[in-house]
Amino acid sequence: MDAEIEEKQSRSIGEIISIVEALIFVAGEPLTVKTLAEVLTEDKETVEAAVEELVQEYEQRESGLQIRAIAGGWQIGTRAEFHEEIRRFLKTRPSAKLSLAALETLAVIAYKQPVTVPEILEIRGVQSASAIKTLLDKRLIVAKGRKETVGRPMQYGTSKDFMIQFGLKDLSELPSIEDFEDLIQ
Amino acid sequence: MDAEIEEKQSRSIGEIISIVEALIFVAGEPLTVKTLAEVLTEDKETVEAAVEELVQEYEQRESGLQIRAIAGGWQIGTRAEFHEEIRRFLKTRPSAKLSLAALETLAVIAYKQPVTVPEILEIRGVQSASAIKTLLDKRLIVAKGRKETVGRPMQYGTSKDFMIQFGLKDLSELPSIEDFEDLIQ
Amino acid sequence: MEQPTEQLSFDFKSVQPHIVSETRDEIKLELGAFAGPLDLLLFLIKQEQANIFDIPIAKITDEYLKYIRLMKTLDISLAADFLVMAATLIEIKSKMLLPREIFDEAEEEIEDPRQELIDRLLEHQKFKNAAEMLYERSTVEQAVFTRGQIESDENNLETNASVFDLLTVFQKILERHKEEIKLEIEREEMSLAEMLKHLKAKIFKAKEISLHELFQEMQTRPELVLAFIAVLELVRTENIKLLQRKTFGDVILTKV
Repeated sequence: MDAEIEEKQSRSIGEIISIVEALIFVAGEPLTVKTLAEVLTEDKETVEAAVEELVQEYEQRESGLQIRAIAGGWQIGTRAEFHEEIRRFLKTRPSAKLSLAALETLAVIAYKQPVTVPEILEIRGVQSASAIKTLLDKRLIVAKGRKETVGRPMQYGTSKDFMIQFGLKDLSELPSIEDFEDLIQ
Repeated sequence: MDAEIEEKQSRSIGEIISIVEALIFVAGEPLTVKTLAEVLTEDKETVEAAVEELVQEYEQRESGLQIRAIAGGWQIGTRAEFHEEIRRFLKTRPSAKLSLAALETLAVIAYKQPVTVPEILEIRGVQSASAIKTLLDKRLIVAKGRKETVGRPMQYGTSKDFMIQFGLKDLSELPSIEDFEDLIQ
Repeated sequence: MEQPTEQLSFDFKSVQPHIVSETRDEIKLELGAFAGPLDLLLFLIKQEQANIFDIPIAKITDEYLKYIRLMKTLDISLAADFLVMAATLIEIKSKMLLPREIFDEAEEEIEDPRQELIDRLLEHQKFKNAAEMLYERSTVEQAVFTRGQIESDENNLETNASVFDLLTVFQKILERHKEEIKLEIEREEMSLAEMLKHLKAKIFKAKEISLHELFQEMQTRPELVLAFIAVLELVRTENIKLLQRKTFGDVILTKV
């Protein structure tokens, strides 16, 4: 405890500014001066001065980021003028995480392909129409012709994109239940 | 399209640095120079120079943050020396460490990848199934296809998460396994 | 204030089994430091201050067997690998006892019976040291934090499922399915009369039924066959007919 207080008193203003910056960065949501003061065990005035200094610093060096007062706290964010580039970047990112329903449907298709919607329904026990649409949109599965049976339903299988995304050379590289059992023992 | 090219040509180096900073911030996970160059429609050399400049800038102003090369890309993180204050704020403890068995298995996989379960057994002298399961669950290792040998066993290698969690720029940054030899008695 | 974190540090250089408390788990944890028989051997060699290139095999074998007996009395389930190593040691020990002359006649460089074991120990030691390096790296890395969640994260999570997630998910479905099959077996199957009744009620209510949808509803093969026969029966006996509005379109069951 004593050591901590000693350490605190030996902090330079530069150090306080650096820690404030790091804390605002990890918080994500707006961080109040009160919280900052508590974590640092410094008084509010010192913290306020540090934040002001930090805001100025970001402005002066024309950073791509800014420290903004928002909802009663301080938050780090990108400068508005770069919104175009940021939007372009966000669009290039891999598409959103698969829902459990989509992942389940994908698993059934991967292991049972070629497989029809009624067959997927039978295995999963729930309707998979929207999951299938999601997987088609993400190009993880493709239609593989119709099955010669009542209603001639469409059959689905995994795509080349699926192999790339899951790092598979060919379908035989999918782990089998046996591989898994070895691990569980 | 033309408007875009025009805009690109009018960017100053300072602007490029700022946008690179904003993009690395938004990405969260390590961002490659390749992606940066694509989003900015600038050549790789320009982007590389901008990143280098940015890294220097962060160091010189003794920021609470640092720009680090990790897992083949660039990422913003806090400076290690402030971990106590950050942990106090996030109210987290260092996460549970891997067991000795898991760490040893991870070392074998990191240096011998791609490597099969029997090969790991040979080096460790002990069944490693549960350690491998732990490492898969923690996403530190991934399946890397099958080995074309009797039984076509699954091969394992380290993941991107491994590089992130162990602070590696790339696998070549690991010290050579022979360097560990002279430590014996 | 932070609670002391468990297992915060490993003493890689001197792993020594000792009982910390009386609960069985604790004993396991401490002995667990010997991740395998090679670790135990390295420890014994060190304890004897022996040279790894010239292992006093008789002494080390005795010590090794003593530890195995200790573990057994502590009721710790021994991995088979420990026993395999015990057998290997005994074999090397007996080979060492054989007079050298027998081999000398072959006029070849005689390999030390211990050589293979020495190689394995050296190889293993390298990876133990590498594990220690990884441990140190991760400790340093845990002092660096990345940014908190921002708005754009929520819409842009990366696909981070691996092939093992696919397998795990698939296995869960199969297990779930197994239970359902059990239930189905117990359920009494519909008779043709019941199916006819069911269909008539349905068509009376809906006026039109898509055959495609009707067949999809059927849970089992026998039900599907029953439904098919029932449709034919209804068309034959009731004022119900089948029609197809366009080529290759859906076949519809409709009341006249």
